[in-house]
Amino acid sequence: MELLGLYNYWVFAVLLMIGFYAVVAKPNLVKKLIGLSLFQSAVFLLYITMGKVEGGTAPIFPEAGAAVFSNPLPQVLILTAIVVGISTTALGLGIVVRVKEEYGSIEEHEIQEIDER
Amino acid sequence: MSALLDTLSWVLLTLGGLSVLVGGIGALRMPDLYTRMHAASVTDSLGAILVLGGIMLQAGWSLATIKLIAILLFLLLTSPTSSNALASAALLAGTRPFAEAGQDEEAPK
Amino acid sequence: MYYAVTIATLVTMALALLRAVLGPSVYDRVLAVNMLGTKTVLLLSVIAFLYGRPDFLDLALAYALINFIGVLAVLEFFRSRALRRSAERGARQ
Amino acid sequence: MIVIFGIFLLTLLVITAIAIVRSDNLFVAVMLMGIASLLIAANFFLLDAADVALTEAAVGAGISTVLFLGALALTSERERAKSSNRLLSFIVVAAAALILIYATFDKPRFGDPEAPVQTHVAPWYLEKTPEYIDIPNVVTAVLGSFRGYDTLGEVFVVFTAGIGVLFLLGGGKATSTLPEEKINEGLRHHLIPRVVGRILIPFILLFGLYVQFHGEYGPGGGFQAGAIIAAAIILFALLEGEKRALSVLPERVLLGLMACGPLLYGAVGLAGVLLGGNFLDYSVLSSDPVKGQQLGILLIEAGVGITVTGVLLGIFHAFAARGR
Repeated sequence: MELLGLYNYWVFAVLLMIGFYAVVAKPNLVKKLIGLSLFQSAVFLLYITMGKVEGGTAPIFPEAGAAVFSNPLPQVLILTAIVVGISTTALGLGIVVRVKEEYGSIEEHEIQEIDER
Repeated sequence: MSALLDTLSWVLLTLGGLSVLVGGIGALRMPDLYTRMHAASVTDSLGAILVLGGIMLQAGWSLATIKLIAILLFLLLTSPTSSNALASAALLAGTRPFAEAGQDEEAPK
Repeated sequence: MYYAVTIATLVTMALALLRAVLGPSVYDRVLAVNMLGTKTVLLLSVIAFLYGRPDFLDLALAYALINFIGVLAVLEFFRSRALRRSAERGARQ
Repeated sequence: MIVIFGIFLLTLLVITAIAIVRSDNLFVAVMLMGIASLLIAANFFLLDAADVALTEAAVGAGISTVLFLGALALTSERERAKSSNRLLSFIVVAAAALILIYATFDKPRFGDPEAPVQTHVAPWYLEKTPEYIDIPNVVTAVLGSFRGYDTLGEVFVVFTAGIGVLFLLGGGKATSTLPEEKINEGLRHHLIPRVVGRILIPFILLFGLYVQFHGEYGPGGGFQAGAIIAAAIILFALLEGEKRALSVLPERVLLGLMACGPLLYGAVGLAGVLLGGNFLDYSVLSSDPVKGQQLGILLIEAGVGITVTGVLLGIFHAFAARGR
């Protein structure tokens, strides 16, 4: 049980690195952005995991009962970060679309070749 | 009375869980897209009715029941519609049913 | 008993995920996404009761309403792709 | 038992992530991203974060898929080149993952109430919210009042991103040679989705307003409501075509919405200053400080909702208009 308690953090590490792998190793720009979204999700998961309190419930006071609540602060940070994340991803996608229009490709190698010419 | 309702709700929940599971197995094991869609969409609706109905009996008359009814109504509206939309899109793109052609590879270009 | 339903839903989610990963056609994957969406609605409603916080059914309601948009977006994507392809073919001829 | 459910969902999430990175069809990757979003939202809910799960639901289920598909329609669906330095990247990434996992052994146990995160400022928020603000949802209280500056910053980031997309894609040249009426018809010929969609749109809008104004009592607030309302209007645009949607909410109105939200938020802050308090101190907005706080939160949540709706719709239309 002791080790199971760390499972969320391991998933965070693995997910973070899967996303990072897509960013470094994949030459396709849209794939890189998808990797970046995965990376973001991993960070969200870390924050929310840290805020969980054993036996607690969501930090919204019910009409009666329940005295233990999970930590509201990470939830506030992540709640805003999700919406900010989608807007910044959209900005990235906008740049990719412009790159495609100018270079006719969204593969890193081909763009570099065109640049060197 | 409450014992009866309880039993009934457990029966509904069990049946719901079973039908959800059957749908999952069907979606995995069936031979082509349309049969998989059939397995998935029918059990989707049936499972939703049974599970949400079972929970409703547990919840009794409260705001929660009204929300559950709303969820069920919307699910019953959207889930078959998306199945229909998907099937028609697949058919228009040229995916043929299994019995007719016996093939299911990538959608034709 | 809620546990049994939750487990059944989770196993079905795993099966649907397998279908999404295996494919083979893109439509299979859309079907799997759609299926997972409905299963998530059921899972969230059951867990709301499992936690004894039925006021959180809002979440399941949100999914029940919004999942539909994803499928329609896919449909529109296919439609515009077909249009573009036929236009390209027309331009080439 | 719930812990086991969480572990199961997380395992599915990792499998999905690996499948996303491995697939060379970007359309498939986007579909799998949708699945990842569903799984992570379910996980957030298991981890007691109802508000966050609602946000992920509102954003991940509809809008994120729509935006990615819009971008794919303008670029290409397939990855052509294989990565060249796969082995090296894999080694680096695996090493980093191992180091991160090694570091987790120093982390406090999962759910430990004595962990440093739980013992500093969080108990204060939980304890003082009933006294200062008197609303049940502590998340909304922290978001709107205690950490109002943070949220103001985030709203400006969303606003800036929206402006950036409009600069990049707005007013562009037409890239396609298709007949315009064909492009603009949307899904008008798909009768069943259209009828059902038309039934749903008012309910989605109503639900969005409920989430907006019920945010102080249950999960919800401006960020979620903005995304849900934007999703409803995107649904309308998908069903009836771009043009009809733009005639309902013209681009000028969207720009206005984008600008109005941050302005409203800032104005509430300034009103606090003018009435003799600090910036974003809502207590002075009413004779009763608690009532003032509630009024302030209501107003800034409205500002947030307006911004998010405007920005997400603006982004959607920018992508959709580019395809013409």
